[in-house]
Amino acid sequence: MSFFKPNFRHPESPKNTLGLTTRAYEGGISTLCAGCGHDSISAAIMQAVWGLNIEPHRIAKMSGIGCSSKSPNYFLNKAHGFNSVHGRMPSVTTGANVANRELLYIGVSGDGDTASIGMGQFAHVIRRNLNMMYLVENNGCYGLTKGQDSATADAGSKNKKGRINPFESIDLVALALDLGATFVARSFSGDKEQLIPLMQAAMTHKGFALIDIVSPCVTFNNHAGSTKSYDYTRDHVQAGSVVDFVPVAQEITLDQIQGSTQNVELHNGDSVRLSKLSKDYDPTDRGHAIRTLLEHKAQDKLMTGLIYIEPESDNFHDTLNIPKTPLNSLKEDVLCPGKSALTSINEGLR
Amino acid sequence: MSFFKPNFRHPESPKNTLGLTTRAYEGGISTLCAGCGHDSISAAIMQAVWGLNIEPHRIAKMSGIGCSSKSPNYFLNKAHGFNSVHGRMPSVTTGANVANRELLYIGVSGDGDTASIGMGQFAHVIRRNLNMMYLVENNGCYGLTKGQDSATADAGSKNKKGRINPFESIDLVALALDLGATFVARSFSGDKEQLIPLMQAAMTHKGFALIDIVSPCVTFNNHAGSTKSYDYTRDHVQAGSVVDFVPVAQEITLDQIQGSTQNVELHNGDSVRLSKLSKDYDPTDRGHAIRTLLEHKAQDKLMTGLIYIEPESDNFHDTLNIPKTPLNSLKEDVLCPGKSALTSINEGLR
Amino acid sequence: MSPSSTPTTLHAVTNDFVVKFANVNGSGSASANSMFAKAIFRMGIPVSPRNIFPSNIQGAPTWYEVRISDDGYLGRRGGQVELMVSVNPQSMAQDVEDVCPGGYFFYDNTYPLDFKLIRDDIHYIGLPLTQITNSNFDNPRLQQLFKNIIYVGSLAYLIGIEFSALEGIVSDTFAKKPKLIAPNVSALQLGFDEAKKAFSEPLPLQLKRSNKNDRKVLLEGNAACGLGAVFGGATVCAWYPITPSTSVAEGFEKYAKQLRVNADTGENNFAVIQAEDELSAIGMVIGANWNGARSFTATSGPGVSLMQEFLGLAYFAEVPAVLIDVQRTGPSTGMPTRTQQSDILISAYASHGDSKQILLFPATPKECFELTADAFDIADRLQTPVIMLTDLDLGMNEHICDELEWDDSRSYDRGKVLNAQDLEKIERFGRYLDVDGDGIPYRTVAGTHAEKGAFFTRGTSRDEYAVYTEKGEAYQRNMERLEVKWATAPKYLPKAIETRRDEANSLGVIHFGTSLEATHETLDVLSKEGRPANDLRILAFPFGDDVKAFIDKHAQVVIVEQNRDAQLKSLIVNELQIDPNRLHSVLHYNGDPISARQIRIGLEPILNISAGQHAQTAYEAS
Amino acid sequence: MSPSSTPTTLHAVTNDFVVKFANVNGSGSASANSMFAKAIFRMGIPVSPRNIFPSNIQGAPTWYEVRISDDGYLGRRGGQVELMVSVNPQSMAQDVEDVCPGGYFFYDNTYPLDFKLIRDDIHYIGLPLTQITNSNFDNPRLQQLFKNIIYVGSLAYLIGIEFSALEGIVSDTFAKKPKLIAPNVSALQLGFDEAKKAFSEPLPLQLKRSNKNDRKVLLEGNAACGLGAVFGGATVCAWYPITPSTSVAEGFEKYAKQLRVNADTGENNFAVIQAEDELSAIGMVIGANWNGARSFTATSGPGVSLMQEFLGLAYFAEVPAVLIDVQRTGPSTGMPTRTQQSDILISAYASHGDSKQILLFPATPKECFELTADAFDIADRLQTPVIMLTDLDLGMNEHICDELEWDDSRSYDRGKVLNAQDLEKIERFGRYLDVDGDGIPYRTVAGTHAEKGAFFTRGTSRDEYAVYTEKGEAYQRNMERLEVKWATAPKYLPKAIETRRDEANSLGVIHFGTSLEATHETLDVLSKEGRPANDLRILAFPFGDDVKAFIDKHAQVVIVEQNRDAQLKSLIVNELQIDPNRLHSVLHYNGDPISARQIRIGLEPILNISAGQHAQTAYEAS
Ligand SMILES: Cc1ncc(C[n+]2csc(CCOP(=O)(O)OP(=O)(O)O)c2C)c(N)n1
Ligand SMILES: Cc1ncc(C[n+]2csc(CCOP(=O)(O)OP(=O)(O)O)c2C)c(N)n1
Ligand code: SF4
Ligand code: SF4
Ligand SMILES: [Mg+2]
Ligand SMILES: [Mg+2]
Repeated sequence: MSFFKPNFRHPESPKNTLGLTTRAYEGGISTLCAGCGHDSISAAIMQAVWGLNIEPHRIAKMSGIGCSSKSPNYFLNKAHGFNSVHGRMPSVTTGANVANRELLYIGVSGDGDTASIGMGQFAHVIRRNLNMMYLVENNGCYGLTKGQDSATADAGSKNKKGRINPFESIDLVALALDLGATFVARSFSGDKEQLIPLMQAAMTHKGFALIDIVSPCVTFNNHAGSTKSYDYTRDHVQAGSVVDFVPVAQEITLDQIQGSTQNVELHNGDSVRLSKLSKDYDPTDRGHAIRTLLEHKAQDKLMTGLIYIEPESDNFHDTLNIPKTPLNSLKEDVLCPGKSALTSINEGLR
Repeated sequence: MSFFKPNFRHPESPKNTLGLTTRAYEGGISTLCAGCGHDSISAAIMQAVWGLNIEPHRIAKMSGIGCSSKSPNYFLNKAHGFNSVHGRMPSVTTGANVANRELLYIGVSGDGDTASIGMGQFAHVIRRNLNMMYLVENNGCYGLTKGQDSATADAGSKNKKGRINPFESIDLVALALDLGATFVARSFSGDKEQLIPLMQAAMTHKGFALIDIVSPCVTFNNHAGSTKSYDYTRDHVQAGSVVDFVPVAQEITLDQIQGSTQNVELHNGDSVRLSKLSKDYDPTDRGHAIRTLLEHKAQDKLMTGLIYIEPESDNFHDTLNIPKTPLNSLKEDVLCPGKSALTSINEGLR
Repeated sequence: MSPSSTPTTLHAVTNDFVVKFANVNGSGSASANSMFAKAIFRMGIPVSPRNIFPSNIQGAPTWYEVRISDDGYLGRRGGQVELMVSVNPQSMAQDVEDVCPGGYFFYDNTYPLDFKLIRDDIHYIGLPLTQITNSNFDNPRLQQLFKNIIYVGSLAYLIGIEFSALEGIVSDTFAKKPKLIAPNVSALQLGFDEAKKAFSEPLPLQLKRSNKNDRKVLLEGNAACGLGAVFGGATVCAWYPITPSTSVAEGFEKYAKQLRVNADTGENNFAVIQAEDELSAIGMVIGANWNGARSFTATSGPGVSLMQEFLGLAYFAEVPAVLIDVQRTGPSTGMPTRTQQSDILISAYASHGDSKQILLFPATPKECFELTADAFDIADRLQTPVIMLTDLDLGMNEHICDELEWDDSRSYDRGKVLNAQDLEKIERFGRYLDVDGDGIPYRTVAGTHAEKGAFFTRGTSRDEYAVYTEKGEAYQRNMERLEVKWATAPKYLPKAIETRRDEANSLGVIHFGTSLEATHETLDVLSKEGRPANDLRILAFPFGDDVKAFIDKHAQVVIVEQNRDAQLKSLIVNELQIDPNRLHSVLHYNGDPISARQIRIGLEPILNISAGQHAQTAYEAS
Repeated sequence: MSPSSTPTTLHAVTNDFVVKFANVNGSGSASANSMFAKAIFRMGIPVSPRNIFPSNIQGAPTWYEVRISDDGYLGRRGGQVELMVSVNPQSMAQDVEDVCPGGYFFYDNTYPLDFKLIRDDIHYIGLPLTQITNSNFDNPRLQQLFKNIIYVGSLAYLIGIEFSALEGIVSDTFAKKPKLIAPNVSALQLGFDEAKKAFSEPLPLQLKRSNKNDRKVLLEGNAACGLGAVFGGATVCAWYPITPSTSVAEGFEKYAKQLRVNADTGENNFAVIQAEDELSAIGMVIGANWNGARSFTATSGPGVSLMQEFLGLAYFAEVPAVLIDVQRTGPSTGMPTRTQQSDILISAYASHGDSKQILLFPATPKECFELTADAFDIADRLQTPVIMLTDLDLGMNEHICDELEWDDSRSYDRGKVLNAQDLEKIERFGRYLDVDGDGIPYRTVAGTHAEKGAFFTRGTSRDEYAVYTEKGEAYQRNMERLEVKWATAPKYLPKAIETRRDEANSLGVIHFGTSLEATHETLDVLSKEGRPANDLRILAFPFGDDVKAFIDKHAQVVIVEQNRDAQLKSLIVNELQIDPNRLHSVLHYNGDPISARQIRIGLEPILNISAGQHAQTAYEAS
């Protein structure tokens, strides 16, 4: 349990235009591991929503199952949330969203929740261009079930048992581009400076907005050669097959300038090469986005930033041609055709 | 019921090196609609397997549910087949394949079976690079449940109720390339000349081989403006809401030269622009394949042919490091460690 | 008329026989056949048509069996038929067998009849349908279509359908394409005239105008469900195509387009979403209901199997949901185009863990309409899924029933939903508190109030305030409250119906859903045999006290079910703590709709044994 | 020793008390605690340790409850404990409450105790664990780890664990990293010495070497299942991670790597596939078994829900499959880290349509091993899925049981599989023909013969020769043959076990799975009370005649279950046609393993009422 509380409790904390401090956007105490990337993302969400001057209760927090999917409980206490079933957050969100188009939907999922059991629903919520922000808190493993490889684990990476993952990882960004997503971004949990504005852009986007967020699992990535001082403990843990030893770790943060490429060392000693898109990158050309992504991949770089946006597209509400008034607020007078309508229907049935 | 029988019943039909005529590769009488593209594909499979000189019983025919998934019953009667459940053929094939790596697995699926309910399993069987030929008999609709749009229906196309499909179609070829498939091809049910060698290449490939085959549904694509002579019937059918009138149609075939682009008129009056890859196209560069596909798409052309192949990749059998001897033929002597092993295990448990 | 020796002639009958059409799937016979049945309906004669169709799109045999019964017996009669209209050479051998001695085999004699098909105890009446059609139409598609209309015209002559009734149907059908009316009427006339030319006199099977169909309508159960959802206030329908449920969603969409489009803006006051599979469909339904919109899905067995996990979530998280299961023959893919009542156990105890679901059992299209509308009230009131178990027979065949009714003074029961003002008054909102002692807690919908009422919905244990906990006591309290709610449920559910009740009768027959008509017919038969019985028709699960009372009252109790495993009996035994030996079963499960004859055969051993002994009877398909 | 007034002193007890550890999840206490239990096991004393852990990775409270019982009672005792080892400030308030009057609260007194936590009826024994650790180790991770070892050392002094037993475990554990042995032993010694320094004498709770564990082993049920699958010849394991079943697949892989790798080639004579979800996992299992390889999956409730459709396919297409369901508290996500026996109904009647599945109920790790191995024979013999219902308590805790046995003369029963020679002899192979009258047909595997034996497997109706048909008769014949097979099944299933049988006893207790130990303890208690009872432990479904016979023999019958809805009782009532009023229930379902005390409380009303009356008893968690 990381007694995770964002550090903006100061009495003179700034207020947004609604007159609310970030305090109004807080959630419950996190029960995730100390240093878990997911907690940084929760903090970023609070900041992003606060900064957008949205009342917390205008948000609905949707998730599947996993450490990541628990996290909606740790931000925006004043918003309703739905921690549904594993891999099926998209469908629950679709129903909720069609029922009330006035709320802002934040879907939080994990890489297991999305790329394995949830692959089908992920593809189809994209295809419908549902108006929501979909966050994948991507740690390349199944945190909550203790560290198995997920489908986004990099090929060649070692899992906690020291076995090399033989499978190519699924790149959710590439997939989303392919499936016609209208907002596609990638970021890193420790990079608030990039993440918060990306979230704000995603929440402002009218349509489906994916942010694939690399979010290191501090607990189940502690197997490979890390700093020397950990060695003895690790040996100990491995030899004794202690299943429940979780060294307390530091959150990985990063703060870099646009356009650069930076090596980020993870807890397992692996590293990712994050590369921020340069200012002159044009995110409105899907073909260009796919090609740029391919180039980055060829250089083993993880491209971060707003990769693609299609500002004017029909989202699912438009497709369905539903009214501006939320369906859930329509009353009997509008919904029920009543006796007279039935009389003429009866006539047609003779 | 199309009393579909391939026309190679001639007494002097040619024999393959096993001394078998194509007759030995036949299946049951098709119960698909006359003119259904799926029947042409069945015929191509028989020819392809015959041409590869494979004994029919060395094949396993796997499918999900749908008109397409019924079709394995209409070829290779001497092979075992498994018409499983909707969308889940990949997992059943994976299990079967791991159990006996010596057979050749032909998976037949539909676009509903693959791109809707089966999306997750499709993605993951690709990721595992299972050694099989996976055919999608792609008609852009749900044939067996009477013509609803599938996820591969083109955006803007009219469905049988005259409604425009608002969603972008899912391009299974693009998806497969993205997900790391090691053999990706597209073809057309009526183009035997292209299809048969593609199937032979796919069956020879050691790894996952996808052929996305455009296979027109003659029955549920009869809604839009077709030839004049059909008008009266269609009016009649629509006005009377006759749900079960299926005009007998001709199979659409085509025979074109390499490198050309050809317009193929479908039964619904729509057409597809098929474009065969030219001889000098290099199918071994994934990036190039993705880019070429994007270009074709931009020109509204459907690229056909062998789009990508990675001849030397580890398939799932290699990954699992299982023996050449099929697992299903290992006997008790190899499988059961026996009493003595248990004795030492007991020792370790005290 | 008969090609061989002369068989006996049937006694002349009026308004009481069965006509069966043997067609080729995809040949357009459906609308012609349905015109035939509808004309009889309009003549005021009780008629019950049933499709027996293959899981195939074109070319396979398909049948249409029409029972005509002035007594109003709408169940399947079963057995051989008086008149077979044979338009499919493929199935001719079987079709000949299906004619009763003295009955008529009407066929296309353009081509000679296979001598192997000739029985000497039935009448063969041939008309060169193909030849007639071909010489009147050139276009092969029109030939195929009009051949069907022509034989209907011939039947009008042969069994006395009022020609004006047929004409009326043609003009109604083509009201929007009037140019099609004349050619259709001519085709009917052609058939009529040719038959008259060929056969000097009509058959002894005759139709005569009656008055049994006043205030009745003829419609399919699935369409009625769709309409019921419109009236019940459903706004979100999420579904995945599957036979035989597809026409529920289609029906909803059709009626919603008619009745729910905002005339000013053209906007839809409803949404129909074709999901990517059933897991997604039920997920959407749960999401929409969680957010306060009435939402439902329709599926069949395989879909119900796939929805299990989500149904458990909705039970435990207490989210309303309406699921219409149009049952087909199971298990696995089963026979997708045949009927059965065999998803009872999987629905009642859906999901892993301890869970129980509300079930509704409609028997007529009218009940499909009413119970669907009710289902939304029940789901909202009880905050739990409601599963309506209908079946292919009810859903995909047209049935006569009383005209549909709606009471405009009725208003939706949205159950215990708190709005902003309510929340203001509450100190601390407890999502899972049993405030009223009925086990039903209060709920809120997202966005209701800026400060109060928000909670985190989950499928895991939490306390009364929706706060996560893994405490065993909290878990157990919650599970016990769910039991209290379960005990409350019957109060909001339709009561079982006793149609015949005579204290003197020792035999009680329990039935549900589409066994209704056949059971009532059987009870008439029993009455005539001097062995009258009472009956109770169950409309909902959990059962009310009435079910137990009915069982207690009768020395012998029989449950009629259209499944192999006596699934409703299991529910009765488990939930009411009834000795299974007290309950006999008549089980029918070959995929055909059940008939009175079959029930009567099934009752045989029970009628012959003393009360208290157990018998479970299955019999061959007839 | 106690910071406040002097509480009563416990009577000195030897080998009969409960020690509970309160730890922080993720702090590495598990191996230290397990060392504690194992040392007691090695001292020949019956011991039963149980984890009570959260659905969380780090930081939440977790407990380890160790019952020591020279009488060999291995069930959970329940109630308060004699000794609480408190190493988690978070849960201290609750932990103080859990100590019995006169009992001991051992805690880290580096920091002062909150005065609110002070009870005057228990003993507080403090040792500055943090201080000791910190002054002996610099590295914070090592501090965290060794603190656990240190308190084990202290307990060695306080309750008399043989130090050599602990040393032995350390050297076994670190056999491959010998340099770790010395520091661990020193840490133990440190704890021992510090305790000795602080407390002049050990506690009145003492351990004394005994001899009860000869030919016994200590292992987890899940590992035993994995091992059983290796011995049973499984070659393909397809699974998806889910608590509490994950360690079944891990166990299989571990043992297979040890015992099934070809020494010459390094190739694996097995395959473990982590599927993308449970639908895929069971699909793979069905595909592999269809192709003649023994294959299984392991999952928990949510997975069983997702597997319903495929289970129906396997039932209907008659494909063997083995599914190990390690049950957790349901429904929905439920409490993933708590135990229950509540997936019985969904497993027994898995899938829509009429279908029934074979169930196995192991109660000990040894049975996990044996029944898993047997499951493959049963599945092959009956050509149908076999679902083994174990649970978290059995699967994820170490239990003492008899050492594992294997009879080398035993050979796999592959059932009725035809090879090429067999096929040569057959005129026409009929996949679904009931040749032997036992309802079990013959099958073939792909590739067997060039000309014969191929067929098309499907979930839809077909005739005896696997030819597609939609004929009602063929469908019904097939469904009836499946019933014949069902009736054959008990012949191949393990019989129920009567451990106590005295014709004079009128009370019979039926139980299954992990209620075994608590039930036997209860029977001892009843005996002592002069109300002896018999018991029957069910190992499989469908039940054999023995179950009915047992019920008939007893005036009062009680079924002990760890679920709310009396799910096994439902199966007994339905399948054996037993009057439910004949059967009483003791139900426990708060997520904790059941204890003898709870069963005794649950029996109270039954012991006080006359036979024949019904009682269903649930009680508060203790
Ligand atoms: C149907 C089902 N299968 C399996 C599980 C067990 N399970 C819980 S969380 C999880 C994986 C979570 O991984 P991910 O989505 O990557 O989240 P993370 O914990 O890594 O943030 C699994 C498999 C489940 N709850 N439900
Ligand atoms: C679980 C489940 N849901 C739905 C169905 C109904 N169903 C049968 S075939 C089919 C669609 C088939 O479409 P496709 O795969 O494109 O095959 P086609 O008939 O077009 O060849 C559906 C939805 C089913 N059999 N099982
Ligand atoms: S296990 Fe990994 S993903 Fe889960 S809370 Fe801990 S660090 Fe985060
Ligand atoms: S409905 Fe379409 S896909 Fe199915 S058999 Fe007919 S033509 Fe082929
Ligand atoms: Mg993850
Ligand atoms: Mg299709």
